[in-house]
This record gives sequence, structure tokens and C-alpha cells, in this order.
Amino acid sequence: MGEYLTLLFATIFVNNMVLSRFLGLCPFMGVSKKLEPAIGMGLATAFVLTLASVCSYLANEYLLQPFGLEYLKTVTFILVIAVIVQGTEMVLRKTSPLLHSVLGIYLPLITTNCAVLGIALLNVQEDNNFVRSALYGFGGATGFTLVMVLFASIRERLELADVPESFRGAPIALMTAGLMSVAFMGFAGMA
Amino acid sequence: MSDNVYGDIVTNGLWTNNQALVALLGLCPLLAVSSTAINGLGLGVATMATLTLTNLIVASIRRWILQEIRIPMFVIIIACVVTAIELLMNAHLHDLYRVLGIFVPLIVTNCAIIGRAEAFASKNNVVRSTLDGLVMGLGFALVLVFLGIIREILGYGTIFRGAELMLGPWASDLTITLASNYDGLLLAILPPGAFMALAVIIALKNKIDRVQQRRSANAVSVAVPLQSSRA
Amino acid sequence: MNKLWRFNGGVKLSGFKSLSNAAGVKRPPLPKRLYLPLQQHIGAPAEALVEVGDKVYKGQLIAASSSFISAPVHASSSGTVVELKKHIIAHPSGIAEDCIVIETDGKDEWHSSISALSNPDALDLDELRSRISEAGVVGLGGAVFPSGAKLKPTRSIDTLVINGAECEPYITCDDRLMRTRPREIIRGLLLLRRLVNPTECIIAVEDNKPEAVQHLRRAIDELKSEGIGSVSTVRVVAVPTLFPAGGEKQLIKVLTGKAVPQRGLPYEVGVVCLNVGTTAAVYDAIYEGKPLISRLVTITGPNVKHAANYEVPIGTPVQHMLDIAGADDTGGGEQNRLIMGGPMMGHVLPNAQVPVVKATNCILVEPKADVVPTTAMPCIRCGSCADVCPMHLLPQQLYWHARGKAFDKLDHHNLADCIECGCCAVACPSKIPLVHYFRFAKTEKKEFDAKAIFADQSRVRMQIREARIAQRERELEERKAKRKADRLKKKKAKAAAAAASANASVDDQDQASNGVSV
Amino acid sequence: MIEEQALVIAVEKGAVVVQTQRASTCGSCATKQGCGTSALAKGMGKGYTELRVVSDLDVNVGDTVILAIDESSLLKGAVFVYLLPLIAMILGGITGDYCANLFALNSEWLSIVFGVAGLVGSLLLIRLNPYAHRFQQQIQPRMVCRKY
Amino acid sequence: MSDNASTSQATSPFVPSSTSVGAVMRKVIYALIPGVVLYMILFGWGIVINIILASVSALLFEAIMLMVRGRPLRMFLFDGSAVVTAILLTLALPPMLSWWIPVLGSFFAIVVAKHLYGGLGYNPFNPAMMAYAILLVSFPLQLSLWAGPLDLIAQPLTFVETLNYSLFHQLPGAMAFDSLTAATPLDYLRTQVGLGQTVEAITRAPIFGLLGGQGMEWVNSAFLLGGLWLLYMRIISWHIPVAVLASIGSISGLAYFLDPAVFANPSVHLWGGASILCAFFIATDPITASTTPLGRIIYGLGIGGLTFAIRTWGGYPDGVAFAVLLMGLVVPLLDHYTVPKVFGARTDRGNQ
Amino acid sequence: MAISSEHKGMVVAGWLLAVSALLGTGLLAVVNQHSEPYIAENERIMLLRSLNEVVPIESYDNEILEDQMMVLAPEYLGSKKASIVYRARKAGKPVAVVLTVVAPNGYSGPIVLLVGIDYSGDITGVRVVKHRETPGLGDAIEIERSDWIERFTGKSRRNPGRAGWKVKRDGGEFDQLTGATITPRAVVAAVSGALEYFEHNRDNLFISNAEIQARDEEAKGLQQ
Amino acid sequence: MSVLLLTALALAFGVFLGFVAIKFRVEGDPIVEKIDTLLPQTQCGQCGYPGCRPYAEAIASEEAEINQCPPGGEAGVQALAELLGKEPMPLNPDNGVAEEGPAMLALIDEETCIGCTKCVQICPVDAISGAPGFMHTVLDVYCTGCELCLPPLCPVDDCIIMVPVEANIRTWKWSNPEAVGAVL
Ligand SMILES: Cc1cc2nc3c(=O)[nH]c(=O)nc-3n(C[C@H](O)[C@H](O)[C@H](O)COP(=O)(O)O)c2cc1C
Ligand SMILES: Cc1cc2nc3c(=O)[nH]c(=O)nc-3n(C[C@H](O)[C@H](O)[C@H](O)COP(=O)(O)O)c2cc1C
Ligand SMILES: Cc1cc2nc3c(=O)[nH]c(=O)nc-3n(C[C@H](O)[C@H](O)[C@H](O)COP(=O)(O)O)c2cc1C
Ligand SMILES: Cc1cc2nc3c(=O)[nH]c(=O)nc-3n(C[C@H](O)[C@H](O)[C@H](O)CO)c2cc1C
Ligand code: SF4
Ligand code: SF4
Ligand code: SF4
Ligand code: SF4
Ligand code: FES
Repeated sequence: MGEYLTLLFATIFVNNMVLSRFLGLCPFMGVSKKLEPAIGMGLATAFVLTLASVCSYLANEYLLQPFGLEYLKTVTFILVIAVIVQGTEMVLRKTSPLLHSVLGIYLPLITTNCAVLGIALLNVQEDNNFVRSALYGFGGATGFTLVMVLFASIRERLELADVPESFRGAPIALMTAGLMSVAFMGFAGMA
Repeated sequence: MSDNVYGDIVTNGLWTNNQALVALLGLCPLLAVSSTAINGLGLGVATMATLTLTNLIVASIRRWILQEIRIPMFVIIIACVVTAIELLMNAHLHDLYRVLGIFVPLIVTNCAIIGRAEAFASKNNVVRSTLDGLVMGLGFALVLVFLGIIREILGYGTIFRGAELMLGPWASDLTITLASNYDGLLLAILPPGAFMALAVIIALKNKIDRVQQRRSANAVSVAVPLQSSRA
Repeated sequence: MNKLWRFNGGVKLSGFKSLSNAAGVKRPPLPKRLYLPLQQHIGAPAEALVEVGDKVYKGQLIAASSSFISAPVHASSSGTVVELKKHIIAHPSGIAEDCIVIETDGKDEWHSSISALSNPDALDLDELRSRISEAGVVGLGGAVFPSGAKLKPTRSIDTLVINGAECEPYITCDDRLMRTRPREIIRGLLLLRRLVNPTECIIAVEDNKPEAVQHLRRAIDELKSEGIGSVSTVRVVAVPTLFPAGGEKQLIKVLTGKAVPQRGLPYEVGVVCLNVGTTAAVYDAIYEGKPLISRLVTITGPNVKHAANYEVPIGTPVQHMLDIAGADDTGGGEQNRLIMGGPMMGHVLPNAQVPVVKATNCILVEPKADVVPTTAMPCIRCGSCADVCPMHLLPQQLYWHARGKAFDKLDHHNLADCIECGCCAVACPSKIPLVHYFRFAKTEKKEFDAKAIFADQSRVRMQIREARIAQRERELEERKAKRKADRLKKKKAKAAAAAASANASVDDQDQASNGVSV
Repeated sequence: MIEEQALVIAVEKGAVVVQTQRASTCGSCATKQGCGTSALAKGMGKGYTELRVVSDLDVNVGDTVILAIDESSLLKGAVFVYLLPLIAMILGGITGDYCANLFALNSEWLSIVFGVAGLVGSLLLIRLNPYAHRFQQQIQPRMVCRKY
Repeated sequence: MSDNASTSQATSPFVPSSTSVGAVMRKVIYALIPGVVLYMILFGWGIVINIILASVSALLFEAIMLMVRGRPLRMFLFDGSAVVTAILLTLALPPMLSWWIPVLGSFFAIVVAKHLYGGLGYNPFNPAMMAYAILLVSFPLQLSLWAGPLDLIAQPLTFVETLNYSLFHQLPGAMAFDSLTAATPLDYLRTQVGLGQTVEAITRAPIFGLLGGQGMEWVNSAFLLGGLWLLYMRIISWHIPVAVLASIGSISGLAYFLDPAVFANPSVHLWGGASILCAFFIATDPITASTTPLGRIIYGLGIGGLTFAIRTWGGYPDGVAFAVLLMGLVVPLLDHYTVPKVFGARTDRGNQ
Repeated sequence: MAISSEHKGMVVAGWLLAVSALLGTGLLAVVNQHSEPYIAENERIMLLRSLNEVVPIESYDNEILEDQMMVLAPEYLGSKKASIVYRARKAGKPVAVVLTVVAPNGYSGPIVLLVGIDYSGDITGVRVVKHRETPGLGDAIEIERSDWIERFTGKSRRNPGRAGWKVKRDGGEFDQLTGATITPRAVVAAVSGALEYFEHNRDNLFISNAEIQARDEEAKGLQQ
Repeated sequence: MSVLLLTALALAFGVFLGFVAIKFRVEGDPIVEKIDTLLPQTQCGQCGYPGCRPYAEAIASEEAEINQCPPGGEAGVQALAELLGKEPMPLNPDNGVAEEGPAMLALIDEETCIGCTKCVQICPVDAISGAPGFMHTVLDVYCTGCELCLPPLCPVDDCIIMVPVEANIRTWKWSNPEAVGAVL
């Protein structure tokens, strides 16, 4: 259990997906202008990412490797992800139409989120097993959500700040991400 | 205007609609592998190749793609192209491949690529699409290299360190050392430095654009009564 | 029994009350003209009942109230109606609104209907209430809410609070009123008590007005000795001097410990609260039969020679009062800034020609030279403003979102609950005009909502119109088609008739097919 | 309070059927044309969701109305739908792992089976559980007003 | 609208505010003085040189940025906030440094963390702490060499010698830099725990002094005094300092109670590092802290907890700066979710 | 009616995707065919290169990559997992081994080292494979950052002797890094541990694979 | 074997994706409604479309830019930009300039009106009433100030003019403190 908690802590804070692994930056920059969408995107990503992490692990371990097809992992993973996204969309629409209409818009965006593919590939690289894959995905996604929500809340505050003209918009957002990354270095060495 | 189409494609890709600076797409590889100029160059070239090839393929088969499933089709095409490039890099540029890590396969999810396929290649002819892919890729690669150069200078005090990774052992002479006993501003090569450097580059671009805009506005204002141009 | 509570925040201010509270109430000479705005209260404007040229008498009804929440206007002196026109009124906007202008004849003749009531205590409650309303009594504590409407509580009342706190600096009109007419105030209170039937009555006075407390207590004793036993349940309570102790919600908290619900009214916690001036006006309306045609106004300020309280007929131009009080006007009136109300909650008058209205409790004359222009700095989020906010709001957040006109956020931070007391702005080290921002945001929001409703209306009207046009077109089309078909039919019929002679059976078939196609 | 616009497509007694509409995709696109994300959202994301809302507001087919749900209950709902299955899956996997260790099995099939069981089980739970039903009711939106 | 209208737009209150930003910042500086003076007496001249370098350069950067951005110079340059930032930054740095480190720190604090965000009032991150964190990750070597307390050092430097070191990196004669330095208590604790020693044994070392740090304990006590004065002057509210100290104290107390061999005693945590300075001067930075009462308490508790965690398990000997920065990230959310109930708030607001 | 046309579209779409996937994978199969050998060779070279940094290439002549065995010695080698040992031989005679050693107590986490030790117990080279020490401080143990790690070459159990296997601050022989004592301390301890392990197991470490197999079989035989 | 496996995989995924793509195809653009609510509903046609809704449709289909509605002003562009995730841009001067100052209303001079009914027919919100041959009146609570009824549509010069909406204390607004120069 301790090992799992450490893994979770490490993926959420120490090796934060966005701030130290550089994954999922496009939605991080794109869907963080307002708080609510950021929460929605974060939750949706958490779901898909964890599932994708597990499924691509299974696909790799029990389909590709036995047949020596590792070189197809990128293609396979991206298809797995696309299918998971679509499946989630369908299930969500059936079980909770309202959530679907409020949060469902973020689902298709996730397919091109390199975090999802990145985690799947890192799983292979780090030789994770089933449980570790799940935790790896979950932790990474939680870290992603956390950072994105914080980032969005700060960006909302920046909207009215007297930022120098050239820095308005993307530059100050990136600068903020950089400074957040400095702050997150405080977790260094903790796992 | 048609003779200008190619010119437009070029300025669009390199400046006005630069994928990295304006559209803010493909940020992950941009920030992750730009700690040195050579790394940036390596991934930039790979991305450029992918963009060009996918645009070419998509444009040439665009007539046969079923509208409803065009997106999954694009995804498959891109994934295959990237995998091919990945395999070739692994075979022939192994050292560089190792440095770039998972960011080579991650070109698949570089939003810019599917974006160009959808927005340009599926609507234009092969020549234009290929040019568009090439130029968009070049625009991306240039930013990557530029960012790499800045971070490398600040962080290591060198330019083109590790050129041998890409070009073979002879290229280690290409490395230019600007300050030999330079401690290095570690920040520049750490994650925060990547964000901050890109922030400064984009701010610079904004500034240049604004200055240019003001200049052209001034030029126009001779003819037209001045309008308050508060963007 | 005598326990007092505290409200959150508040600021201690220098009172500057001695400037004007030394002298007794003065009665100024009549102005040449009176300007009586039709709207001097919250609610719908009154409707004028007089025409230009009409002769009017003091106390005569000249504009009637138009709905439940509204108040009538009475002539404050005798004379002739010379104009019905828009005149700039005492409002921060400087906008002109409808006024009845009376040229006074100097006789100050009462209207024949005005006479003291022989036995007011015999009036039944409804009549009492309607007399108060008909007398044009509105809240004189600042909000000018028609008092009649307030005196019809829908639940049982525990406490009747008479607000004599007068927490604003400079203002002393309530102080003076309590000193000069304590008996009337208490008898007015007793009338109100009949109306709302509370278990206890409290007259609250800030403890910086000991004389007023004394006078009131003495009056109670007198009345008691005169055999009005019910007076014994009336208490005069001195509350700590802390702005805005006079605010209704704060005062109720201090006196009873109860919090008036958010966006609710005092009666929801069993309290009715009226100003002492209002109470005196109720007395006048019932016992003397006099409508509300004058009020006490404090004219004060560093450059006013005879700073004091004046009994001013409603409608008197402010300039008239300044002349009488001897305000320094060496600059032709330009060198002074005129504030109606106190320095915390009042507003600048657009000019000195505006008339005194029912809400005018004070004219504060400040030399413009004394006004130090300050530039605001950015908010440093120090929280001093929140510390002093009596409503537990977060002024710094409200300010931030007011700048961005983020209406949903303003709602989240309860902008609507701000009573505009000004404590936050006084406490702010960055000297941000916070209250100005809140007022701005409130009116912006109002306009935004109004625009949204108007846009919706327009959309619907547009849709209706389009539907109508489409309908008409369809009808037109149909008619045209029908006409065409008819014509065709006729033609065919003609042809058929021509052919009928040749072949009758073909004709039948033709008819049938025609019938189907129509 | 999160507000959503919806279009009334049918009026029943005491209830209306509305179609909610999706807002923009993502904010990243300074230039929408170049963005793969928006391309994807367009190509794969589907527009409408229909739902029934209990309401006695006087509305007609074709009206736009505002639906509102409490932010916190929506959040709860989202956690319920998105996170519960994941946590169930992970806990299932860990249990499986633990059991495998207990019986000294050198294979992760047990944890896979347990994990999948957790996932599927919790999904079914969400669908079948009476509490979940009540919960679904709770996150039913209210129709607050006609859109002006 | 008419001219009249615009003149009457000035709105109440017409009572001028009694304080100003400058007055607030000046009081903070006064409150820091006793601690700084003690620091100088106990640890040598370095701190003075650094404060001067940092303040002058901070004012310079402030002036340059104000000019570049076209903002009024006078009003902002003399509001004192840049000096507060500079002093707090310097207090976080080791006292013996090359001149360019405090100057670079001022650059990051004033230009990057403050003015890129719009200057006074708009910066979401604590400038002093951000600058310190950036310096720490960029120059870990220089920033981990601390001058020891003078009474543990054989031959203290004079002012001129210190200045000479700062500007030219020269030490008198054959003196080695190492002889001037000593690990800070928390650093020593970390490294020794890493060696497997018990905390009890470690904290008997001379640098731990009476309460948790030779010399440092007096400096911190002076800061405590200054902080209490600020509280009394109502420049800061009690929520943050109490929350920070309470959480550091109670968490470390609990840990110490559970296993005194592994965890240091609470007084080391409170007096050995920057806890007190943080509680009264850094975490209370109004601009980057939460503004609601409940938010401030959570913010303070979070800082305390993170500080303890980073000190105990993290990669840095003292976690104060990172704790402040990390909790700073949460401030907008705290502000949003801890809006106090309005006076007279109804319990259910749903039906209105 | 609508359903059936929808169905048809679906199937067509499915086939189209399937065909394109097939084409794509076919293409990839070809590319893979081409690059597979190169990749394998690259990986071999990479490994060889790092081994050669700790064992000079001219000192051995066997296929060092093939000559490997697994060992598990947590108390000496610091890792709870079995790790690979490569053996260098010249003309069949044992020359050196390359051990993977983990220094568990680095400043921020474990440090993984390759340690080459020749048959006589002298170190032929040490390299850091993986670490998370502070950039700019602890990372001077990397060969790219400083030559500190080279100091180990030629040292052995007796040179400098038990007391010397410490950093200078602790009274030993090895320089500490300025401002970072923990990292070198951990590395020194780990290398020392590796030497000790080598001393105890030298002959076992050089058993050839054939011998191991033989021994295994023997054991099996015994069991039966 | 592996080829077989892959084909199967691709086929399965392909069918699924195809199914999803076709089953849930986007019908129409759902965002029109949202855009429409952000437009001022003045229905003036300055955007180049016959009314606000058509313009909303044009924006949704990316035929039109978001900066073509002068009555909405910069604030309107801002709101649209936020909704659509685009960068705000200045109003397109080709569509006319956003008018500063008070809102305007049409007023018909009852003396000169000849009762031609042209204005009745064009008014998009039915704000004009009158019968052929009789004088017409603008119902000022409905008039959006779109100016469509002005001459040259109205054949009589100066018959229909635009007058500012009269300010009163109920619609009056406090000024923006920032504009007054209070704050930096
Ligand atoms: C729309 C409206 C309705 C009111 N209705 C009542 C009422 O029914 N009973 C009552 O006692 N006061 C009523 N009031 C008056 C308030 O209680 C309060 O006295 C008035 O707003 C002035 O208070 P203030 O000067 O503290 O702002 C009403 C006020 C408003 C604006
Ligand atoms: C901040 C603030 C301060 C007030 N101060 C006084 C005051 O000192 N005296 C007073 O009679 N009313 C004061 N009022 C008005 C009261 O809230 C309340 O409206 C009044 O007492 C009700 O009585 P009325 O309807 O007779 O005016 C104040 C209101 C506010 C918002
Ligand atoms: C940010 C930071 C990072 C550090 N990183 C390391 C490191 O990676 N390795 C290390 O041995 N010491 C590191 N240290 C230094 C230790 O805290 C300690 O100062 C040192 O190891 C022992 O000090 P000494 O050399 O004076 O004995 C770091 C210190 C700081 C402040
Ligand atoms: C009580 C108080 C504490 C402060 N603490 C800090 C601080 O920790 N760091 C800092 O850079 N500025 C601090 N300042 C100064 C000022 O708030 C800071 O320069 C702003 O963050 C710059 O916009 C403080 C000011 C006050 C009044
Ligand atoms: S004016 Fe409003 S926000 Fe300011 S203190 Fe008064 S009630 Fe609070
Ligand atoms: S008092 Fe002024 S500076 Fe302080 S938080 Fe409030 S608004 Fe901001
Ligand atoms: S320009 Fe006129 S018609 Fe077009 S959207 Fe704006 S208000 Fe509507
Ligand atoms: S009356 Fe004229 S200006 Fe007013 S809405 Fe109708 S057409 Fe437009
Ligand atoms: S490149 Fe777009 S999310 Fe990573």
C-alpha cells in the first residue's frame, strides 16, 4: 500500500504531468481561461486517462508483445484512446444527460491530448504492471486536473491585472505556468 | 490573387499563424525537448516531415475519404506516418532518438498536425497542401530551434552542443562555447525555464506585431481620418 | 434587559456635531418660489392635481399618490402654481424631473381642510394608517420609504425601534428634534405602537447626544405623570457611537441581537424601525392634521456662519437656505461643494438651485479648496475594508469584479447587500473610491438586465412579425395558387364544354382528374 | 450555480423536454482553423442531449429556457460518474494484487479481474442503485426562467 | 450628460481615508528593523550589504519598469513595497554572497514576479519568495553556503572585508570560505538524519542553541516582537500568523511525540528556521494571501503543513518559501470558496 | 428505412477504416522489417559503449554482452531486484566484471551506478547511470559535469583501505563536492559495498554460463 | 497470424468508430442560440444579414466574423469572443461605427406624416402603428432604434427623426470610476 501511495504522490505532485513532464499542455493552456471549463476538462481527462492507461497496458501486454508487434504501439494506443473516448461519451449520454451536456464537450478534445498517449507510452517505458498502470494514469490525471484548476483560477484573477501589453494573453499565462512550476519544485525529493 | 497563394501560405506558416507562437499548439514537445538547439532541431525536423507527409497523403486521397469518418482516418494516417518516422529515427539516429524520448511518438497528438489535415489538406490540392505542411512544420521547427538556442545559451553557455547526436561524431566541432567558465543559469534548462523562455518569445512577437501594426496604421492615417486604434 | 450587542466592523469618526447643534431650531423666511418634485420617495411618482395658474394653500394636496408604494405631495406654503416643468432635483445625476413650482404669496395661509383632530385616539387603525399615508409621511431617516406601507406588518411585532442614532458626522437635525420636540416624538411613538402593537418600544440614541437622551427621558416621565401610563414601556437607549450604528440592520442588531435576514425586511425578525423625524411627522399628521410639508435641515460646514438646524418648507431652493445661513459665497457659489446628507453617505448636489426635499436632512457646505484630490492606488488586498464592513462583505472582491463587470461574481459576493455605508472606502489605504464602484456596478447590472429583457422582447416581436409575414405570404401563395387553379379549371371547363359536344366520356375523366389535383 | 441554455422541444403536463446545446469547444484557438482540437471536437463531438425537466413554467415549443443546477451537486455528480468507477477499479486491482500475493500466485490476472470487476460493478451500481437514482434526481436541473 | 453631472460624480464617503499604502509598508519595515539589527550583530555585516544591494537594485528595477510601462513614478516608487520585498528576499538568502545574487534576486522579484503582472497589487506570487525559489533552483551551491553565527566562527570579517567578498569574491589572507560557514540548523538536521543519526543526538550540536538555532533564535524572537507590533497596529490580522505557527507547532509536536528519534522537537521547527518570519511577514503579504478570514486560516494551516513536510521529507532544508508559493497557488480558489456569510444570511438561499 | 442506410454507412465506414489501418500497418511492417536489425544493433552498441566506459575495451576479447549472469545481494549492491553482471574475459581468462550498484541514500533518492572491477579487485571505472540529485550541486557525479567520478579508477579495498573509503569531511580519502556532501558520501559507500561484494564472491562471479547450466542440471538431478 | 490479428483489430475499431461517427453526426450547429442571445436584437441589419438571428447563424458557420455588429459594440464583440474562444477584435468599420452616447428612438412628426405605411412594413419589431392614410406613431417602448424607417425609406424629409431616449433618474447610471480617472 505504501508503495502505491508513494507512486500516487509522485505522479500527482513530484513529477506533475504538466509542470515537470510537459504533457497535456495544449488543453492546459487552452481550457484554462475560466474555472468551470477547467474543472470539467480535468474530470473528463481523469476518467479517460486512467482507463486509457489501463487499456493500453492490457493491449500492449497481451496483444502486441506476444505477437512481437511492439512497433505498432502508437497506432494501437491512439485507436484504443479514440474508442475509449467515444465509449465514454456514449455511456455518459445514457447515464447522465445533463452531465453530458455540461461536461461532455471536453471528451472529444481529449483524443488529441498528448497526455493520454504519453502516459500510455510511459507505462510501457517504465514497465508498469496492471495496478501501477492504473495508478500511474490516475495520479497523472489528478495532477493534471489539480494544476489546471489552480491555473484557471489564477488566470481568472489575471484578467483584470495591469499586465504589460505585450505580455497579455499567452505570454503571461506561460510565465505563470513557469512560476507554478518553480513552486512545484518544492515537492522535489519527496518521493 | 492566385499568384499570391503560395506567398500567403508561407507567411502564414512562418509568422502570422505560426503553430507554436500563435496557435499555441504542440506545446508539449516544444517545451520538453528545447533544452538545447540540437534537440529542438531533431524534433522539429521530425515534426516537419510528419506534417508534410500527412498533408500530402491526406490531400491526395481526400476525394475518397468518407466525411463522417475523416477524423479517425486522419488519426490513423498520422499515427502510421509517425510510427514510420519513429522506427527510422530509432534505426538511423539512435542517439537523438533516445534524447527525444517519448516525444517522437507523441508527434501523433501534436494538435497542429490533425488541425492542418482538417483545415487545409482536406480542402486543397496536393502541391499546396504539401507546401503548407512543409512551411507550417518549418515554422514550428524554427521556434523549436530558437527556443533551444536561447535556453542553451542561458543554461550552458553554448550553442549546438551535442550536434554529434544528430549529425555524427564529426559534428561535435560544431558546438560553439560562448563562455567557457560559465556556471550556467540552471533555471533555463529546467522546466520553469522552458515556460518562461517561450513566454518571452511570444511577448517579443506580440511587440513586433504591434510596432508593425502601428507603423502601418500611421501610414494609412494619412488618407483616412485617424481612428483610435485600441486593440 | 439592557444588554446591547455589537455589529461587525464599523468606523469611529469625528462627529463635528457641535458646529450646528448649539443653536435652537430656526425658522427661515419663505423663499419666493417653491419647487416641489413629484418624486421625493421610493416608489412610483405622484400625479399632479393642479394646473398652472391655480391658487394653492399651505398643506393643500397638489399631487396624489399613484399606487400602494407612493406618497402624495402637499403645498408647503400658499401661493400660485406658476409652472409644471422639469427642474434639476437633488439627485447625484443632475437630471431634471417633473416639479410643481409655486410662487409664494408670503401669507403662508393654511388650507381650509387642515385642522387639529379633536380625538385622534379614537381613530381606528385603518384610518390612522390612511391618514399617515395621505399626509405624505415618508421615512425621514434617509430612504424616504412611504411610512404608511411600512406600518402594515404581516406578522406580530416584538419591538418598535425609533431611530435617533444619527450616526453621520455633522448632522444634528434629529438631535435638535429630540431636544425640542421630545413630547411629540413620544406621542407619535404611541400612535405607531397602536398600529404595530409591539411588546416593547425603544428609542435609540447614540451616546454622543446625552442631552437628547435626557430630554426624551424627561418627556416620558412628564407624560407618565400626565397619566399616559402606556409610556412606561418605552425605553430610551443610548447606543455606542460607531458608524453606522444608525443603519436599520445594525441598530436592530445592537438593540435586540437579531440579524435582519439578507435582503429581508425588519418585520421578519419582529421589528419595525422608524426615524425620530418620521415619528414626529406622524404626530403632526394625526394630532395636528398637518401633512409633511417641512422638515428640519442641518445647514453646516466650516464656512457657514450660522450653522444650525432650520425648519425648512419642502421645495425651498438650497441657495435660499445658504443665503440665510450665511454660507461664504465669495466665488458666486462656485467655490463650495454642497453635499446633501452627511459626509459618509450623502451626495454632491448638482447646483444650489435644487430644492430641499423630504430626504434632505443636511446640507454640508465644504470649500472646494479643502477637498484634497487623491489618486487611488491599486488594491493591495489588505482586507481593512472587509474588517470594517458592517454587512460582512468583501469589498475588495466586489471592487475587483465591479471593474470587470463580472455580474455573476458580484452576485456570488452579494453586491446587492451592500448598504453603501462607505466604511470600506474610509478604511482603504489605497484610497479606492469603493462605494463609487459599487454604485456603478449596481446601475450597470440594472441596465444589463433591462437590456437583456428588452432584447428578448424584441426577438419575440421580430419572430411574431416573421411568422405573420410568412403566414401572409403562405396565404397569398395559396390564394394565387387557387386563383390559378380556378382559372385553369375554368379554362378547362370551357374547353371541355367545347369538346363535350364531341365526346362526353372524356369530359368525365378530365373532371375527375382535375378534382384530385386541386 | 451553473446555468445552461436549452431549447424546448416538447411540452408535457408538468414537464418539458428540452434539448441542451453545447457551448464552444475550447478556448485555445486564436485561429480556429489551425486547431486540431477544434477539428476533432467538430468531427467527433456531437451536439445535442435531450432531457426531461419537471417544470410548470409556461413555455412553448421553441422557447429557449435556462436550466440551472447547483454547482456543488453537479460537482458531486461528476465525481460520482467519473471518479467512483476509477477508484473502484484501482482498489479492485490492489485487492487482486494483495490476494495474488497471499496465495503466492505469480501472475497479475487476479488483479486484472478484480480491477475490471470493480469498474464494471461500480458502473452497474451507478445505474441500478436506488441511492444513485435518488442522486440522479438530485442533480436534476431546475428550469429557472425563460431566457430573455 | 451635462457638466454638472460630472462634477457631482464624486461620490461618498467624503471623509478622507486615514492610512496609505506607504504608511502600511513603512510600518512593516520598522517592524523588521529589530530582527535585522540582531542578525547583523550575531551574523556579521553580510546582511546589511545584501539589504542595501537588494533594496537599491529593487528600487532601480521598479523605476525602470514603471518608466517602461508608463506608470506614475513618484506614486509607486516611494510606496515602500519594493523595499519590503528586497528586505524579505535578503533575509531568505545566506548572508555571505556575491553581489550579483541579491541583484539578480531583485530582478526576478520586481521585474518578473511583480511588474510582468502589473506591479503593486496584481502579482499572484509572493515576489520575494519567488525570487528566492528561482535563485535556489538556479544556484543551489551559492545558496546553501551559510555564514555561521559569529560566536561559532574563529575570525569574523569586518565590514570592509565582507564588502570585498561581496564585490570581488576576495577573502582576507589565506582564509578559506569554509571556515566562515556553518550549516543552518535545519540543513544540519537534514544531512545528519540522512546519515542515520538520531535527531536527539543531532540537536545537541552547538548550532542548535537554546531554542532551535544558535543566534537564529534571538533574531527570530525579535521578528516575533515586530510581528506582534504589526498585529497591534492592525497592519496584519491574527488569522495567518496564528494558523501558520499553530500548524507547524502542532504537527511537529505530534511527530516529536510519536517518535522523538526521527523528528525534531517543535522549538527547532519554530525557532530554527524561517517559521516566525514567515508567519508574521511573508505569509501575511496581503497581495498574495487569501483575503477572507476562513481562507486565511486555511492558507496559514497549509503553509505550516507544507513547511513541515518539505523540511522533513523534501529536497530542501527549509520549506517556507515553497510552502508560501504553493499555498499562493490555491489563494484564488480559497477566496472563491470561502466567501463569508453576509450579515443576516439565510441558511437556504436556494429559493430566492 | 433510415436505420438500414445508417447501418450500411457504418459498415462502409468500418471497412474503410479497417482497410486504411491495414494499409498503414502493412507499410509499417515493411518499415519495421527494414529498421529492426538496425535498432537491435543500436541498442547493443549503446550498452557496449557504457560498459566500455567502465572496462577498457582493449582489456578483453569476449562477447561481453552475452557473458552475463544475474545476482541478488541487497546488502552490498543496494537493490532489492536481481541485477545483471557482465563479465569480461581475455582468452578465456577472467578480466573484470561490471556490476550494477544502487546507492540508496542519495540526496534525493537512489543513485544507480555501473562499477567495473578487475580480477585483482581494482576498480576499472565507475559511471552514474541514473540519479535525481540536485542539478548544479549533486549532479557533479556525472561525468558530463565533472571528473569527480574518475577518482575511483584504480582504487581497491586495500587502497585506500577501510578507513579511507569515506569523504574527506568524514575523515576519508575522497573529495566531497562543494556544498554537497551527501551525494558523494552515498556514492563512495556504494562503490565500497560493491568492492566488498566482489571480494566475497569473486570466483562465483566468473563462473561461466556453461558451468552454471551444468550446476543447475546437477541440482535437478540431485532433486530427482 | 499477426496480420490477421491486426486486421481484426482495425476492423473492430473501424466499425465502432464508423458507427459512432454516423450515429451521432452533428446536425446543424448547436451554438446559434447562444450567439443569438448575445446579439443586441436591434435587428438593424448593419451586420450585413437580415437581422440578428441570421447573423448568429453566419457566425456559427464561420461565414462571418464576430466584429460586424455595431449596436453590440466592443462589449458585444468581447462577449462573442469569450463564448467562441476567439480573440476579441475591433469592430469592423465597414459595418458602421458603434455610436457613443445615449440610445436613440425614432419619432414621427405627426404633422408631416402622410400615412404611406412604408415604415410600418419595415419595422422589424412592430414598433410603429397606424393605418394607411392616417398619421403613424412610434411606440417608444418597442423601438430598438434600428433606423430602418428613416428617410430615404420614409418619403417625407424630416418626418421620421431619431431622438435620444430621455434620461431619468430611474435609468440613470453612475459613471465608471475608472473613466473619471480615479484609479490606475
Ligand atoms: C420595495 C420595498 C418594500 C418595503 N416593504 C416594507 C414593508 O413591507 N415593511 C416594512 O417595514 N418596511 C418595508 N420597506 C422599508 C425597509 O424596511 C427600509 O426601512 C427601507 O428600505 C429604508 O431602510 P434604510 O434607510 O436602512 O435603507 C420596504 C422597502 C422597499 C425598498
Ligand atoms: C449606513 C446607514 C446609516 C443610517 N443612519 C441612520 C441614522 O443615523 N438615523 C436614522 O434615522 N436613520 C439612519 N439610516 C436609515 C435607517 O436604516 C432606516 O432606514 C431608518 O431608520 C428607517 O426609518 P424611516 O423609514 O423612518 O426613515 C441609516 C441607513 C444606513 C444604510
Ligand atoms: C536546494 C538544495 C539542493 C541540494 N542538493 C544536494 C544534493 O543534490 N546533494 C547533496 O549532497 N547535497 C545537496 N544539498 C546540500 C545539503 O543541504 C548540505 O548542505 C550538504 O550536502 C552538506 O553540507 P556540507 O557540504 O557543508 O557538509 C542541497 C542543498 C540545497 C539547499
Ligand atoms: C504585511 C506585509 C507583508 C509583506 N510581505 C511581503 C513578502 O513576503 N514578499 C514580498 O515580496 N512583499 C511583501 N510585502 C510587500 C508588498 O506586499 C509586495 O511588494 C507586493 O507583493 C508587491 O506587489 C509585504 C507587505 C506587507 C504589508
Ligand atoms: S459600503 Fe458596502 S461594502 Fe463598503 S462597508 Fe458599507 S456595506 Fe460594506
Ligand atoms: S482596504 Fe482598499 S486596498 Fe485594502 S483590500 Fe480593501 S480595497 Fe483593497
Ligand atoms: S448589426 Fe443589427 S441586425 Fe446585425 S446583429 Fe447587430 S443588431 Fe442585429
Ligand atoms: S420605429 Fe424605426 S427605428 Fe424604431 S425599431 Fe421600428 S424601424 Fe427601427
Ligand atoms: S502537444 Fe498538445 S497537448 Fe501536448
